[in-house]
Amino acid sequence: MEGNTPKNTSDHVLDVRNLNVRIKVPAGTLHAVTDVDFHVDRGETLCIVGESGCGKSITSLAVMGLLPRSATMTADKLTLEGRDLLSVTDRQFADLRGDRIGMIFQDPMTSLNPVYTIGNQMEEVYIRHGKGGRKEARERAIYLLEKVGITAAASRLGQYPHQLSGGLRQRVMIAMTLMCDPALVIADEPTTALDVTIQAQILNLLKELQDEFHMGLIFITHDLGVVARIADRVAVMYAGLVVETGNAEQVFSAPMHPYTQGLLECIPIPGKTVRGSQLGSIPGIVPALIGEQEGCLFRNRCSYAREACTDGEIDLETGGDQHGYRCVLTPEETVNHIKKAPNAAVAE
Amino acid sequence: MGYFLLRRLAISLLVAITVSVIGFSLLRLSGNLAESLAGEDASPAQIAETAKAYGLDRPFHIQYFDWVTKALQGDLGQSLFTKEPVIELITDRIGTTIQVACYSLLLSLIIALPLGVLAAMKQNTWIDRSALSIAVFGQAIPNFWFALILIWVFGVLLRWTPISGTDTWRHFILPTITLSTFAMPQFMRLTRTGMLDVLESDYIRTARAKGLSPAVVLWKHGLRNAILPVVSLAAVAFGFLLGGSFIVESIFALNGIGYLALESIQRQDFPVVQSIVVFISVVYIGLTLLSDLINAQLDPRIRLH
Amino acid sequence: MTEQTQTPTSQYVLECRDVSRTFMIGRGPFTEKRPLRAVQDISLQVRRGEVLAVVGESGCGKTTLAKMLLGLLEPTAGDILYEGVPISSVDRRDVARRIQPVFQDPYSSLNPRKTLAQIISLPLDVHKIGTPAERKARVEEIMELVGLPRRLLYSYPSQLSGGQRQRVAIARALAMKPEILVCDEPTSALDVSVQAQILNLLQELRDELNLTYVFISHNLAVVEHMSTRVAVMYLGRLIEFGMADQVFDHPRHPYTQALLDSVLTPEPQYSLPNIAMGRGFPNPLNPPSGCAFHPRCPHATELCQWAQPQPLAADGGTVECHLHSDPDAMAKSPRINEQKASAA
Amino acid sequence: MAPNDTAKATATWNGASADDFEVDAPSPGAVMRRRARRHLGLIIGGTVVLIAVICALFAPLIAPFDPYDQELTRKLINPIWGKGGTWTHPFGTDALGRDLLSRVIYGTQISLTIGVLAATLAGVIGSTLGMIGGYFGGRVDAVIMYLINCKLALPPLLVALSVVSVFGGSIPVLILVMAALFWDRYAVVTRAATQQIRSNDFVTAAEAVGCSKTRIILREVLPNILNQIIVIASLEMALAILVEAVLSFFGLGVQPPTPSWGLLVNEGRQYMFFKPYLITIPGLAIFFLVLSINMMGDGIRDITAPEGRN
Repeated sequence: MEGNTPKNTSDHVLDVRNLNVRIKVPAGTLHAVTDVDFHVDRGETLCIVGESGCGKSITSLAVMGLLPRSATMTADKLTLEGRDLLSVTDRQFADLRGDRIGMIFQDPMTSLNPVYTIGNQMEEVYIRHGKGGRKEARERAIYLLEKVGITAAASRLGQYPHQLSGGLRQRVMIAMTLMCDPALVIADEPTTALDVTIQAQILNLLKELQDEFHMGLIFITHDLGVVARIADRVAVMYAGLVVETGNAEQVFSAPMHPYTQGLLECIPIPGKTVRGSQLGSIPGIVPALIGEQEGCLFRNRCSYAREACTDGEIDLETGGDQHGYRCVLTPEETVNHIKKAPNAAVAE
Repeated sequence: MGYFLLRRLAISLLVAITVSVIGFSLLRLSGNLAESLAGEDASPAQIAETAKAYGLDRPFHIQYFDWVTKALQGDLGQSLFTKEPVIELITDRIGTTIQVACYSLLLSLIIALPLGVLAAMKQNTWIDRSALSIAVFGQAIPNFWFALILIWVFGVLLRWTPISGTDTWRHFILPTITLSTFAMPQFMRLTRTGMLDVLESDYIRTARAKGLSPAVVLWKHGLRNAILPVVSLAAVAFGFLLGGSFIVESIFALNGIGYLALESIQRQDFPVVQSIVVFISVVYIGLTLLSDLINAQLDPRIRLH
Repeated sequence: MTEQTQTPTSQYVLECRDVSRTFMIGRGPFTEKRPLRAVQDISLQVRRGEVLAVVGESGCGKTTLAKMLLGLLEPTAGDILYEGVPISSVDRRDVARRIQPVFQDPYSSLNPRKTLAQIISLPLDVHKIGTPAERKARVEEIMELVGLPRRLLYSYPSQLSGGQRQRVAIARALAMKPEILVCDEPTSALDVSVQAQILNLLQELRDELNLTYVFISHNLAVVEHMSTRVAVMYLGRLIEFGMADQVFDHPRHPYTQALLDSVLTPEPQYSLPNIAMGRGFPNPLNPPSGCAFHPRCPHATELCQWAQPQPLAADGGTVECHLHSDPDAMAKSPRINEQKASAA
Repeated sequence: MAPNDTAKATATWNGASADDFEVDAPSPGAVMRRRARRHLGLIIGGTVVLIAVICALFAPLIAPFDPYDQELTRKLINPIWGKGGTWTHPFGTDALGRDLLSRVIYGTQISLTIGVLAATLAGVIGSTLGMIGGYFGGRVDAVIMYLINCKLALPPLLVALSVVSVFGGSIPVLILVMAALFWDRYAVVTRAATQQIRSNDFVTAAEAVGCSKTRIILREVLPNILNQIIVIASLEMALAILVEAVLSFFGLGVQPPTPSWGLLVNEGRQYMFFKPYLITIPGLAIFFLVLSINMMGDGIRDITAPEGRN
């Protein structure tokens, strides 16, 4: 089943063009995700970063075909290994989930079913996708548990989730996702619920596994520190839109969108930020995304806002270097602003 | 598990003792028991004699221990009215009561579980709304009145079913339906809310992300978790069905312990009443114990504590 | 309000002397209860106007310590002193006037059935401070102080954003003009941009009101930015304590080192740190022998397996590690975690 | 907050500044009113309950006849939709010639009195126990759980029947018996709710401020579980009305000639095969009142539920 997928013109594992998600809520229609484009290649890590409510998790659920019933999704293109996900039936989509595309969730404490053993839950996905019988499933599970660094893997199979610590459960989740050797793994804040020392271990593990299994990885997080360390490419989301995209170097070292700049100024960097100094901050709050939106959605919080920001759509300008941002400012203007900005927090 | 069992048993025993004290006190509520035993026209001397004969002149706790000791040996005293041993009265009739209670429990579950699951899956659709409406209506119907209406419609107007007695299975149809209107709505609502909670949980999302079919997600990952509270309720409901059986038994003339209890209450036959009350309580306690054990078996988090 | 003038009864505004708290964990009369040593022998000192950061992983006893500092839990051993006076000898309500909490979750820390005015004036109502009019004036004053517009006075928490709620929580804590705020992860439930707003606000308030903070956090970057003193906890013990510059620039305990290494800053030129540490946080009910950190420590030796290191005073702080108490003995004692370290 | 330059610069374009917060979310009260206006069950249930309350309060003004007046010459007249029905007696008359409509109207007094008082009294008992158990936990909670378990083990209807048969079926006795037998659900729910509320930081904050435990329970916990208590109260009220009907039907509740609905069904029972309206009308009265109270309770639960579901 895998391997036979027709090679498309693009070798992107996942290709998303113009993804829109609308959710019906009591107050109206929530524009959760608007005009989102991205793609992931094998062996590549794309980080989608943004604050709560920016649409990053909804984006991932849309790609997984797991949106809530109240949500509707439209896209110009949504392909997984060249296969069009917009035209598949629910049944066919389910065949792909867990097989070609896997997902790791934020809270390892609640993401495993408490009443079934680890082994049962790991083997189930293998058998479901017709990879083999119970025996092979068991062998594969043991192999992967060892891969994710769990000792005495065979005996762990008989344990229940509540008998494991959070870090171990997240390792189990990762192993379970890899049971069918997927081409793409989506990790939604997989380390947020874990302690910092465990976080580094899990991130290292994900990178190692990605190298070994050569899968595409979409990593969703709010933590810019994590993004900087693991991303090949970054998409910064704000209010349902990708406002800036590029490789990690471009986005972190030369951020072009005022929102990205603002976010980076908010974070104290040991050794760079003067201790006890005032941090940069973004005033105001995220707008409610109910109903049609006009103009730049960041303008209410932006220190460079001008009349041009108030109407029409602002496109994601992508230069030849793949560094794109959704802002009316020209690159020159932005660079000038950065120079002029009162950057007290950052010591030279 | 051993510890869990031990603790659970200890609590059950404590509750059983308390309930038996309350049940025993019920008998003494009636004022002077010796007076009613001796008969209406008894003289004070006769009453005192009766009190002595029945041991009623002893302190309350002595009488209680005496009663418990005898009860544990199967001697629940004798009926004031028929003079038969209470234990025989109960054992003769318990079968009918348990039969009706089991049928009703079964009928309730057969209707409520699928309906509850369906309602949760199709939340806010017409299926969900009608399921909820059935529950609301069922809860509001006065049982005794519903029984009369059933008799009138199906027994008298349509002549489909017999309206009293226990001779054939058809005699149990109306009593079972009547009693089910009590338990069914509760099961339905509990299954529905349990299922709704479970369907929103992270592990269901994980199961769907694994590509499992909707049926596996629902029946394997959903129901097992949603069923936990229903098991507990089943035990509680069975206890209530036993305790509420007098309504249908008296209306449909089923010769069960409920009818016996009602008659005994009306005749002020307190040895019988207290025995039945304590009997039902003890059955209830045993059932909740059982349901906790089943739950512990279904839920490894409890099992391993 | 009694404005506490500098009464130098003690050079420290807050001090812990060998504070321990043990919980007995058991499930009833039939099992033996087991002690959970949530906090063990903690000694630390804070001067007025300082920010004491308490860091460590979840389950290390940070929150238990905070509850004891607030007077909500009694230590099973040791003393907590407030300006040299033991808290145990002070009335509960006087403690409340001097030290107030700010919590992590701005959603659970505000009563959803009350208006902001009611929430912020609760301390004043309970302590019967001022007339109703004075209380209202005070509430408005504090709201302005923490950057909440006056028109929110009769709003409910559900109408506010996370950052606004955290401002309300800070306002409530400040209502009685306490000297110390215990901030338990005050920004970890907030978005980055809001976190910066709240941290800035806390800094401003500290300067303006000469407040002392006990700042509990797992975010080392934030801690490094905010603190003047740092206490690093591991499994209930204070394994390193000292001035922020000292601890951050020259961490001495291997655990502190690991914590600092695990901070991920938005600097793409660096890659992921390799934390050579065993992966399990031990079960607090069944702590490892000797130094509790030894199963995860890359430098652990046989000595660490059986000997509990004692706090060693140096550079105005303390450290609990055999590496520093007896480097020679450590060098002689065989290393035990080398395999584990290379495997991780 | 200290105003900063960038915020000022921004203000010219969009009127926003650092301390300019939008509050467009409606208050909890407004949310509740908005939901209530759209909740059909609540509206219908509430209306019927309101009508019942009016009937109970103004029974002498509304009822066309004295409910106790016997007129043997006018016995067993069919209701208006039956053969020989007249507008004088829209619901017909009973075997003693009493006007059924008047008896049903007066019956609301009994049902509502017993329902409201029994549910309230049971609510006070149960909620107090539940909140104390949930708040203090430990041994106190163990004792309260034990009380709840003992209560649950007793078959409530049989015990009620026994007690009423001893003390006689007066309305005060019925109320007290039901209050003593139906507090368990309040206790179970408030206990669980209190445990959940207690884990919230605002309770810890109140403790840290120096609030007394009583104040915390009454001022911090109670307002947050009041809606749940009200919902249970509606269920218990409906239950009390049903139980009163059962007891009266078996002749052990309210005594004749008081026009209790259960008693009306009992009295009509011997004529039910040829005068079915004698049992259908009072039975439907019980059914509709109980149904409406339950619908109202469900409605209150829905409109006070936190955001999310529905």
